Amino acid sequence: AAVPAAAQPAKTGLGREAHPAEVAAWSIAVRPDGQGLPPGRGSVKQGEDIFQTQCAACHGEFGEGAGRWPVLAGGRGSLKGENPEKTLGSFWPYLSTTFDYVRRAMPYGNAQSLSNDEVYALTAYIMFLNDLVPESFELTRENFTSIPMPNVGGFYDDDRETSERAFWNPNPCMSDCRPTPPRVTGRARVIDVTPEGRSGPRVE
Amino acid sequence: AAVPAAAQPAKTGLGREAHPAEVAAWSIAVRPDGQGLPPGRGSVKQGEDIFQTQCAACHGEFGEGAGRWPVLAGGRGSLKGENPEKTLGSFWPYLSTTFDYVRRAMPYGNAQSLSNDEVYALTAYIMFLNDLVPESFELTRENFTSIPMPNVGGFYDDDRETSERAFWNPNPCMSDCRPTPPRVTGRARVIDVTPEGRSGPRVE
Amino acid sequence: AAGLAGAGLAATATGLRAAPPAAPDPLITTVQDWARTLGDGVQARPYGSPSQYEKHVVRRDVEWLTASRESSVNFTPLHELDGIITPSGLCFERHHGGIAEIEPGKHRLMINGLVDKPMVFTVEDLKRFPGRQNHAYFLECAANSGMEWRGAQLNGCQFTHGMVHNVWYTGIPLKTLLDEAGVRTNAKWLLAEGADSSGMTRSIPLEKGLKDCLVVWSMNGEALRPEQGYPVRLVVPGWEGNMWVKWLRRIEVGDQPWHQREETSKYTDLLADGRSRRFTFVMDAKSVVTNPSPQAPLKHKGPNVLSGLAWSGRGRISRVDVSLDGGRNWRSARIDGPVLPMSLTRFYVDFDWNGQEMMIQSRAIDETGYVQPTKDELRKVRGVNSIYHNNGIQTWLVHANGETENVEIG
Amino acid sequence: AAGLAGAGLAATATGLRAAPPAAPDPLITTVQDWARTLGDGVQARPYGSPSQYEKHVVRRDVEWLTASRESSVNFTPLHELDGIITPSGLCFERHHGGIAEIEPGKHRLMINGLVDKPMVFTVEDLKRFPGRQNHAYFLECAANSGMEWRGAQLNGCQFTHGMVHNVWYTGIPLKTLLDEAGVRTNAKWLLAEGADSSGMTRSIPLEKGLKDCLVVWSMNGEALRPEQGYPVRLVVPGWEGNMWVKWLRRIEVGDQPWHQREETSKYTDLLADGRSRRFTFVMDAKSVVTNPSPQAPLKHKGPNVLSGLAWSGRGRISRVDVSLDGGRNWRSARIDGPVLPMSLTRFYVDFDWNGQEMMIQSRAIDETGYVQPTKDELRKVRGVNSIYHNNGIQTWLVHANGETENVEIG
Ligand code: HEC
Ligand code: HEC
Ligand SMILES: [Ca+2]
Ligand SMILES: [Ca+2]
Ligand SMILES: [Ca+2]
Ligand SMILES: [Ca+2]
Ligand SMILES: [Ca+2]
Ligand SMILES: [Ca+2]
Ligand SMILES: [Co+2]
Ligand SMILES: [Co+2]
Repeated sequence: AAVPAAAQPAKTGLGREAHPAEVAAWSIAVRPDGQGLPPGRGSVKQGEDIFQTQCAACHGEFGEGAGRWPVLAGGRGSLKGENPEKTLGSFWPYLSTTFDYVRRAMPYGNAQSLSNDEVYALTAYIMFLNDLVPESFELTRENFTSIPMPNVGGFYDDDRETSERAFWNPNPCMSDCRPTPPRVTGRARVIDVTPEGRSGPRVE
Repeated sequence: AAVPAAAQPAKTGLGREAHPAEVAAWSIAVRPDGQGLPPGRGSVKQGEDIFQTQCAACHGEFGEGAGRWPVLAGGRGSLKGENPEKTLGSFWPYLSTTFDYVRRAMPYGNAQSLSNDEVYALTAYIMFLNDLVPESFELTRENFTSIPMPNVGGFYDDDRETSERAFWNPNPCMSDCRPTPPRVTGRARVIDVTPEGRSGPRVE
Repeated sequence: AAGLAGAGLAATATGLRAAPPAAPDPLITTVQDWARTLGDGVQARPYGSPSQYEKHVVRRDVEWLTASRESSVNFTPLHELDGIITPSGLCFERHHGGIAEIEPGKHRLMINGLVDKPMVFTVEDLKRFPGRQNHAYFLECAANSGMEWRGAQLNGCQFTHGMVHNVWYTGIPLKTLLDEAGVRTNAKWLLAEGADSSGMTRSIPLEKGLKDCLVVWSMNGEALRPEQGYPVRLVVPGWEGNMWVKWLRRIEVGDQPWHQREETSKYTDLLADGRSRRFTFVMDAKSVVTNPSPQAPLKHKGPNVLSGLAWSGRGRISRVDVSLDGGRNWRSARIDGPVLPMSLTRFYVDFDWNGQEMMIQSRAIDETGYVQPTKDELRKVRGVNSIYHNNGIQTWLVHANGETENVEIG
Repeated sequence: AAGLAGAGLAATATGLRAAPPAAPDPLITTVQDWARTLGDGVQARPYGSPSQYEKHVVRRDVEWLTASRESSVNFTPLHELDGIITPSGLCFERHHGGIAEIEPGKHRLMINGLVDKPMVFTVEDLKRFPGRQNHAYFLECAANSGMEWRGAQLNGCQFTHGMVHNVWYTGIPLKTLLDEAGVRTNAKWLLAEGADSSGMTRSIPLEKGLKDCLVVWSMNGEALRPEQGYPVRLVVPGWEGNMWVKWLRRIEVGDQPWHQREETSKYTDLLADGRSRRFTFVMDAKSVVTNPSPQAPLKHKGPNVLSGLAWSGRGRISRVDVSLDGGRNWRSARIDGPVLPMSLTRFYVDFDWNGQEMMIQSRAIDETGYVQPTKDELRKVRGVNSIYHNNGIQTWLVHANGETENVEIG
């Protein structure tokens, strides 16, 4: 358990202690181990209803994403390819992230408006869209950490200082660094997606 | 005469040589020794006419200053008093300054609109207002530097580094620096001329 | 150094100055309006703005990049700036739920989690803490240059490198607030949370939080701009911009990271083998030539000033090299202005241009000895799916007519 | 150090932190609008401005001071700023014919007089010169604090000390342009001239012009603001602001000073004997406590941060002392942020306030050993008719209720 640090730095007395209800109100972060999950539950079915009303306009009926709005389902097996699609099913290592993010940030433009049960249901539904659970599934605080996530092993901590050690170079080449003159292999101009300066926004 | 410096720094070749007419157009600065004075002449009488039309609205018929606009005449003997009045007559060391300044900056809002003869005439008139010349006087490039100025000897070059040497102090007092606690001898509040913050201009 | 012969890097005298024109310039020989009539007086502009002739100097976005401008980005016009400080009005914006407009009297900052007592501070409280500090730090979005992984895509350093800014901050060390709440000995991570409608969160190692993070209310001398987190933001020197939580409302202290959406779905670096690096916080050394560049082409033969910016999340910039021939030959640039740790650093090369084609590159080296890699060196170890942390060397191709474009070379 | 006992300068712990409130704060327990709905997206503000809640942070003038706002001054709100850099929009203005609005393509800079060849430069030419430099320098009007010679008059550091600002400049040494034109050996003085409707002129010793003067086009990273001389101004480090000619159109080289209106009628220092010092260029070391001050009173007992600015035209600030008892006892302040030559320098004193009356003063010391004098010491050697160069120590009287006023003490 937590113990106070040995040598406590001097306090100024500024600020005030938080009220427990204040801490509760703002403690909406959820961790992979389930810390921070509120009591509650929600089924794929319930989630589907809410999703179609509040989410599908942007994310598509099946989480496929409308227009350029984010895709929420699919993409399994795409990570090594030309067009990686990163979804809960294909990429996200932990389920807690979906619960946490939907609760704090969605629906876009009406954040923090969902009840805890609704967030459980929506999380269940997004899992279903990603073939992670059957249509009959109900998500609860209790079963939350038991769902295996396909890409949980797909991440490792930053190792650039060892794996990219070669970029530390005490003697970078200064002259005749390549045998042949460089040739142009690509031009932004050809792709032609740069906004025109002259048609850009103006300060009036 | 002027000679080129011995070791010339390298030139970049940037910029271009000025056209003589360009140098002439912008060479409006006049020095106490008369350098920079254009050919021309103007009398107190001529100056009076121009002054009443173009200057008196702000500076007063007799250079006494309308409202808070600058006073141009008088003030002789006021420099040691409570309310020094600094005019061509009382303070300015050189006549060239009047010519130069009127030509470059007056009339306020229509600068550089006067002919050289007009500036000679106005300078003559301001001298007259300051009792430096008789009403019959005509100012010319030729007689310009011959008029004695009352306060020409009233200036000396910055000598703070010697006369205020005491302000360089390796050991400024740090504690018990005065025998008695200080008492308040004046308050801005009493004078009450500070603009009210709340009625100040706003950025909308 | 054959490649340098044509377009000499050294500023040598280039012959004689231009003779006077046949006719004088009327802009000199006639009195211009601004030299005759009165302009605006004081208080016409209680809070000033740039000249009417500088209206092109603005942040710009790339509309096709995002579905909505409330979760989008715009870019600092680096090619229009000089020195190391970014004017507050031109600091690029990145929002996830638009700009939170918060009345400072209504803002609260909570410290909770593994602390002796959870605490609540007002903005006024923060300004009363001892130990207030001032620092200039760069903030770079980890996705800066992210559109360029697969090749040259956007034609202008504003778009390729404009998700960076450099600002003077005033605030207090985050450590001061953590000390006030009393951090427990088992604490290892912090969660920083914003008050905006994305409830932006990032996990930050406690060690970094205690080392040099700041809680700030002021940028470039005045209150933070709303786009930059008014009234309070977190400063995480040298680390990716997304972690510098704006509208900071809460710091939770914990013993594990939270694996929030912005450190799993986003801001992880997908490599060629399908695995991803996470917690890639530090921004590697990087540089870009801002002038010339596609939006600021060369206009004159003869003397010209090449200028650019270099920065490193690991400390001070120790050297910047510039090549005019696509990396065959290099010469160290002149650095001017302060060289501060984790701050943009300004470099110049004064050179004579004879009108020949150039492939301009710059290469930053920081005090740890890290040398900015080429794009191909980077792709070799990372693939092209990383999105983030593209610090590869940029190439600008300058044509004989001065036009400049973003190219890839091989 | 009896006077320090009551209002301790040391930041010592002041007992226990405040307990939680009986009822939770609804600003925390209910979701605020800014945490729910989308704010402005990117590109709503291509060039950003301060928050709507900072509208009081503006330059202000004192209307009764001058006959017209086109030849007048307004003042930097020093009490609202922090760090050492003045935001460009808040740099005090002083015009003599209003703001010249000049299209940069139409601006010309001439060098003439005792030179090998008179020259004309465009703004583009200037930007092509080798040796571009960046420096932060304070600019103080010689008349700053001029209203206070006879006693405390204006209630606020914005008005008593706000004719100063501190900005990063980018430009080239004036020497570079003089070298290009070729200065003759008998040259001794320069005349700098502006393109505005006052045709502002000042004589400057050639030695200073060759030493550290700059011709600049950029301030705080972006183009000069119109109020500050766009497109080109002169920078004369450490010397009185009037010499930093804005809208710079001409430098004449000569062998004598010109004794222009701004160095005879104005900017000469009338002493008690009726004689005047002229060419008093350098700004003596000076400082002011910006917080607390009349516009920024104390609001809380307990921990507080006293803050202020110090500067010297002779070089770096080496120390700032602060007194809370009207100059009986002094303690050296903590300086934070860069200490640059001829630049504003920020100092702090973290102190506990028990509610007792204080007479706050600050005293700057520069690297030449100059110690900022008291107002009375200054009056003793200068009288009260000087108008200019009032760098006397300012006293703020802080009342038990925190209200703070500008007082003279004896
Ligand atoms: C008006 C459009 C809109 C609506 C409605 C909407 N979203 Fe979103 N959603 C977005 C946008 C935009 C983002 C990305 C935001 C960002 O990154 O700043 C997003 C992101 C997400 C993400 C993270 C995607 C990723 O790959 O990181 C999830 C999960 C999500 N939304 C779920 C939902 C759910 C559940 C609902 C309904 C309760 C919902 N959204 C409603 C626009 C919308
Ligand atoms: C609309 C008002 C106005 C008019 C008309 C005007 N002036 Fe002025 N004058 C001023 C102001 C304002 C100043 C001070 C400007 C400054 O210091 O920025 C001034 C300054 C002067 C000064 C310098 C005073 C000093 O003590 O330094 C002289 C000399 C002068 N004016 C002469 C003239 C002459 C001659 C004319 C007419 C040809 C004229 N003025 C017309 C407003 C006016
Ligand atoms: Ca196009
Ligand atoms: Ca009043
Ligand atoms: Ca006009
Ligand atoms: Ca420009
Ligand atoms: Ca809103
Ligand atoms: Ca404020
Ligand atoms: Co990263
Ligand atoms: Co002076």
